[in-house]
Amino acid sequence: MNDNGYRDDLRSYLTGFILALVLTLVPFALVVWGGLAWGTIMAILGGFALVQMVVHLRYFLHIDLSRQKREDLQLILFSVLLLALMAVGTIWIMGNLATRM
Amino acid sequence: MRFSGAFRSVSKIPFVVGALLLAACSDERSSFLDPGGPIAAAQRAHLLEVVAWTMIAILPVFILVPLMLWRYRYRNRSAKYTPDWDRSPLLEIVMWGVPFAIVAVLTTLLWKSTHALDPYKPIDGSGQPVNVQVIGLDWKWLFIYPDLGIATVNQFAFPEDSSIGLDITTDTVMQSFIVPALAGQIYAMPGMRTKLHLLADQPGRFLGENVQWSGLRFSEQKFDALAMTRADFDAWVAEVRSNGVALDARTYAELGTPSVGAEIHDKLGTTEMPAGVVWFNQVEPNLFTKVIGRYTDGRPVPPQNQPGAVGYQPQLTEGGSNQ
Amino acid sequence: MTLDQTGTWLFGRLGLDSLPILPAFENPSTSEFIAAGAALMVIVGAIVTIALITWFGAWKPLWRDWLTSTDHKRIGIMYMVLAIVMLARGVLEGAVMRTQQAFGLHGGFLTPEHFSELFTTHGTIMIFFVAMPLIAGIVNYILPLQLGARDMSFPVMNQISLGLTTTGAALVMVSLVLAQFSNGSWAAYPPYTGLDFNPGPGPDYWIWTIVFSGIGTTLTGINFAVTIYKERAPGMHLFRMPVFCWTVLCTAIIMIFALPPLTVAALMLAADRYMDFHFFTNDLGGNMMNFVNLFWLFGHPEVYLLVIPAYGVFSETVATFSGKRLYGYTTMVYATMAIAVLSFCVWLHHFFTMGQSANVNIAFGVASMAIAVPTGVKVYNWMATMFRGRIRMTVPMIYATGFFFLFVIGGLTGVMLANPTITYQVHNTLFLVAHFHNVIIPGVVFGLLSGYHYWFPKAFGFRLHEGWGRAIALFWIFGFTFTFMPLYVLGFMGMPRRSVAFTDPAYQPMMYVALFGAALIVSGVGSMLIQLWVSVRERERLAVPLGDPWNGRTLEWAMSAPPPEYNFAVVPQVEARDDFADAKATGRAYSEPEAYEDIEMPANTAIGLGICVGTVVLGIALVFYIWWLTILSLALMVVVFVGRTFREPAPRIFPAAEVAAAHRAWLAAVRAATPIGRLDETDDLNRGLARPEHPELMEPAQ
Amino acid sequence: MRHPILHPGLNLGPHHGEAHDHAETVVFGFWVFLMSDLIIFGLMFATYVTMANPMGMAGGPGPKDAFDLGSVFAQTMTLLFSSVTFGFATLALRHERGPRQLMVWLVVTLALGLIFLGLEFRDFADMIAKGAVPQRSGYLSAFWGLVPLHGLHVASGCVWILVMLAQIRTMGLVPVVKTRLLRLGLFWHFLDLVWIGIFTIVYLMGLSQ
Ligand code: HEA
Ligand code: HEA
Ligand code: CUA
Ligand SMILES: [Cu+2]
Repeated sequence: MNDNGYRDDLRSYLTGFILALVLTLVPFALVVWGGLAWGTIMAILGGFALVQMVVHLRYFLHIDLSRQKREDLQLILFSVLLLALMAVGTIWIMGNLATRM
Repeated sequence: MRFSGAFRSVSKIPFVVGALLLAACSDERSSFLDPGGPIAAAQRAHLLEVVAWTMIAILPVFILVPLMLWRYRYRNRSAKYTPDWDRSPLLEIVMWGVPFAIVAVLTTLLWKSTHALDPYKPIDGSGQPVNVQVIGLDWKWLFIYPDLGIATVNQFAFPEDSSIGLDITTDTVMQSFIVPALAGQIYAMPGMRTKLHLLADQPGRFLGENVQWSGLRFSEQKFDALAMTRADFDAWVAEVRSNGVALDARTYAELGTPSVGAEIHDKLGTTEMPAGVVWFNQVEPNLFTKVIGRYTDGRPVPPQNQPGAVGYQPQLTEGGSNQ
Repeated sequence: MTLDQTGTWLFGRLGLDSLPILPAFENPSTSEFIAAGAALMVIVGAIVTIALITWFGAWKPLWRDWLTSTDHKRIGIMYMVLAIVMLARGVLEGAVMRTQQAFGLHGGFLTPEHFSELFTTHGTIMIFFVAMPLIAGIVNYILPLQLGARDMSFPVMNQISLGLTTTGAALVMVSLVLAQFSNGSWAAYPPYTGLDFNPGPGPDYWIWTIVFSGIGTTLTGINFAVTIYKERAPGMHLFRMPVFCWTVLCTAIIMIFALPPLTVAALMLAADRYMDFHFFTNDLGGNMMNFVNLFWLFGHPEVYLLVIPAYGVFSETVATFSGKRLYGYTTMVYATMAIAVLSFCVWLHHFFTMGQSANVNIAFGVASMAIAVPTGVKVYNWMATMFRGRIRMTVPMIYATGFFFLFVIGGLTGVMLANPTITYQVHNTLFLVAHFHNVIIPGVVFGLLSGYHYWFPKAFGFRLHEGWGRAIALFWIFGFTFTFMPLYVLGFMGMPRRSVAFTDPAYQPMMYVALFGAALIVSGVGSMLIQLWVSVRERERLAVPLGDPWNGRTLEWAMSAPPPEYNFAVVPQVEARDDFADAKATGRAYSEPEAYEDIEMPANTAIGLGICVGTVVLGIALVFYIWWLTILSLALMVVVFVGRTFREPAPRIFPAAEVAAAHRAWLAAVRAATPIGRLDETDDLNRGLARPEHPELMEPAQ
Repeated sequence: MRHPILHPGLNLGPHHGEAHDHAETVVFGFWVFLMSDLIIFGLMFATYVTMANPMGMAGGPGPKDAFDLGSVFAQTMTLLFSSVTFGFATLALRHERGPRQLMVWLVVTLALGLIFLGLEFRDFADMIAKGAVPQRSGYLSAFWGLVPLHGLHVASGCVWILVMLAQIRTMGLVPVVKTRLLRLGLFWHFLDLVWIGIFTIVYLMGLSQ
């Protein structure tokens, strides 16, 4: 057995879990009991999803900003950059085409 | 719209290759290097400008590469040899700076011309604009003149110096519509409407075609674009009216069956119509919107009702398109 | 079940009428005979190959040394062999198309059906099964050597990638014998390739060819990237890697991120065709523009995937044959990176004419032109590398010269195409065909050929015949010029691409010029075979066993030719950029290490071959709707794959003594040899040991 | 040790010796693979978004007609729990708390994964009953391309857990098994990440129109 840091690790998972739980419950509640303007709801949903993704990355996948772990952070950021180019570009192009045909 | 003096004067530069080759052609003009209207002329001007500007970056390559190969050839012991030299800040600035500056210039040209030549934008002309609806079929083009109540296959006539607004779609696979000497191409897509504007300065005969691979005989999908004086155009319309046949569900279904102009002329045309062309003097109203609507009304279009599809059965569509 | 039903159950829609030999009997015409001949060639070729292997009793070595090998060098060579087999077909198709069009005034000898299949298979083969495997092959061979590594990070996955690429190629070949390949062009736009318009097996062949080889390519990319990140020799930081390795990293990025859009697009098309989905159909909300968008999301980065390693090759050869360091290393790295990232920002320039607004076109047009800046910087850097060098006009340098002149023209026409207003006119015409052959042949092909000449001695231990090499290079340069320059003019004259025939007699003269050019190119390809033959015959005379025939600068030259299986007797300690050049200058080179250690290499495995066979069967089953076989082959592959993970493969061990003996023998040979100067480089004297070329050591002018 | 640095992200820790070393390469490789997969999902999302309009729905059922928010909530919770239980499995592995504890958490995760699949399957059956089949419209094609693709990933994750359970028993916690478990963990958490996108974009945004 190796107890070295076990509790810290456990705490980290549980923190992540609680944060993720909150970040899930709020959007669902919003959609069920909403009452906000459509645009606001969309913005909140998008924002919460992004934050929750960061939470998962940080607490479950252990990606953080410490010096040693840059390599995969860079990989993820680069992938997200390319994905953003592709996805945003696609939506922009197809949206623009849809208005013109 | 009229193009600025700069565009005009550049476009007067003789384009040697183009002129030489085009001289060989018949009276049908098929290239934007021999433009018949302001759009194609501006496109040619833009092409020449781009070539001119890029030469600043390209000519040094052409000149310096042979020079270096000669001067620094292995046997030339008198040339300097610096095997470990691998950087020079000044050179670096030039190497990045010059192409960057050229691209910056080209960007402004691109910006202006793309806005100016937007195919969706009407063109200034002295004549009355004409609207034409174009439907791509396997392997022919149907031109509907909604305001005149006539239609043609593979003959696209219009008055000179008027902005011709085209609404384009297809009732089969994707195609691409172009009259090179007048304006650029735009895709024709099922269930969708794209737009193109063109204008001819003077009367003339121009090649029009589909340049998108759309099946075995797509390379035969060509038509005549005829720019006429207003009077000639009116006479042409009258001729189509008196000599045309009706474009109804039956004839349209026939058009949807794969064939080229000459074949459809044999099927539907009369001797009064030019070779490879069919004239219609009665057009089912809203045919164009109907064709588009068939794909967007939320009902399936099975192959037997789908022009161009394998298993297309015109008889069925006859009933179908009338509902 | 009736007999008929049983037949359908067993064979799906595969029937006797799928064989192309039959139509040739029913309807004897040139076109049908060409198709039947091609089918026969595939069958006869396969039989002859099998017979020859049996005759020479080569099955066992073939199995042991090649098919089950996980050695990156052997995998690299197998990629090249695959590419060259496919190349034969691709070149013939190109030549047949040029001949057809030369006689295409009102007709020609081919039917439109056959012509349409020709350009489809030619495009698909050339991109996916010639250019990409050649690149994968060269990179596989060279990358670990340049990094100072023993192998790729994932040798078994490497084998699987090769297997999947081979599957794609095999399906294209099978389509000659069973039914036909797609005729919807290499871009396969629906709705034309949809079920309504194209119910036959053709587009299905395209789909599975693309999907399998696409997955293989993605895995290759992962392997390259991880190898670069994790397997570099100690001391080789990223900014000490040879520029070629940087270009491989960029290419790997494109393989990893640009192949998924293609896979997605192809699978969506499959869903439409097999399960009546409506991604791209005309009706029920399908939208073919999505396919166009996804395809080019892949298609544009793809062409840079091809050219970036070629840039890398030129970076190596120009520096080596100018006897100089590469000018502007860091600039080169950033320029390459810029090209790779920008390549993901420009895809819309392939459909400027789809109807989107001016602003969208402008954004993508400007991004496309922006690529000219880093590309220009690279060209200027190579020129600066030649500046004050000592240039030897060997074969790779002749290709580089051809590249400088011709590629720049292709780039210029690319910049023209980046302007939407101009593209409105020349899109879909032969101008575009001229543009992309103009960048692919002088760029990619010349780059690969130059790399072929440069690295061949490393891989096989003898040089290629220099005289033939020069003749071939000239054939290519002039052949290219005559074939494709006329197409620019034809494009300006309004001739659409993919036209089987034309009616304007004014096209005729240009067509003849192009045919003449194609004849030169074919002569070039023929001469390549002769050169190979001559070189093999004279391999004793051309041998360079000591391993450094060109006075090379990077680590791959620091070992015997061909290299031992484990590459490096001891993993090198890297101290500089261009480490081997530095080692030769400082006297570090050719020194004996203090100690040798046992070397562990991965054992042979047949998994790659198994996956290849399995996916070929799966592909055929899918194309012909043979569902039981689909399920069976899939299930088998999963079971074998999972089963394999239950035992740990034992590595193969090379004992230290054996390694030491081989290394010492080579070192002794090096000490015994006389180093040669660069003037004798293409001579018999060249045994692969180079004399240093420092200015002060240079012999006086003659 | 050849690589003194910790390899990135989820890891075993230096006291695992050879396995830790080996993980350096294979886990990084797996990350790269996941990023490639991410692009696939991203493009499916983009396609879905471009088709989520009246044109793409072609008069067929839209989100309001087809989805069941309650079930989606249950699925979301199951997946979230399974992420944490997998986390516990990882802790058991990393801190060497013995194969038993590891296997228990893996089994719990597997059970949650199966529950998720069951719920999802029930939703799909409902949709089919309502006529919201992929053959109905481009929009539904995009839905059926995206969400079941995630489901398929979860299903293969479940098979993978089974295989790992078998390997822990037959091979023991040898280095390859450890690094495979690490990669399985990445895979599992990655799928939860994709699910965040699905429940937000497909379900929540769809239902709040
Ligand atoms: C290896 C392959 C390769 C390469 C390297 C390129 C390079 C480029 N390509 Fe090309 N392209 C293709 C392969 C390639 N292309 C293919 C296969 C197609 C068609 C596919 C199909 O439809 O089937 C195509 C189509 C294509 C189109 C679409 C045309 C259409 O369909 O209508 C466009 C439009 O922008 C384009 C642009 C460019 C540009 C701007 C570059 C640039 O990268 C070029 C950069 C290079 C230079 C500019 C020369 C060197 C620079 C200098 C010496 C100095 C600086 C210069 C300036 C400042 C101008 N290409
Ligand atoms: C890598 C890509 C590649 C290459 C090399 C070529 C090479 C050639 N191609 Fe190309 N071609 C395409 C990609 C390529 N093509 C594509 C994508 C299309 C579009 C398809 C479509 O429309 O859908 C096309 C279309 C196309 C057409 C159709 C034009 C039309 O639409 O009307 C024609 C017609 O003549 C043609 C001719 C040729 C000829 C004569 C050659 C030959 O000149 C050249 C022969 C080439 C070689 C012999 C190169 C081989 C050598 C190497 C690669 C290096 C070897 C290295 C080692 C051994 C180490 N091609
Ligand atoms: Cu195609 Cu709109
Ligand atoms: Cu491109």
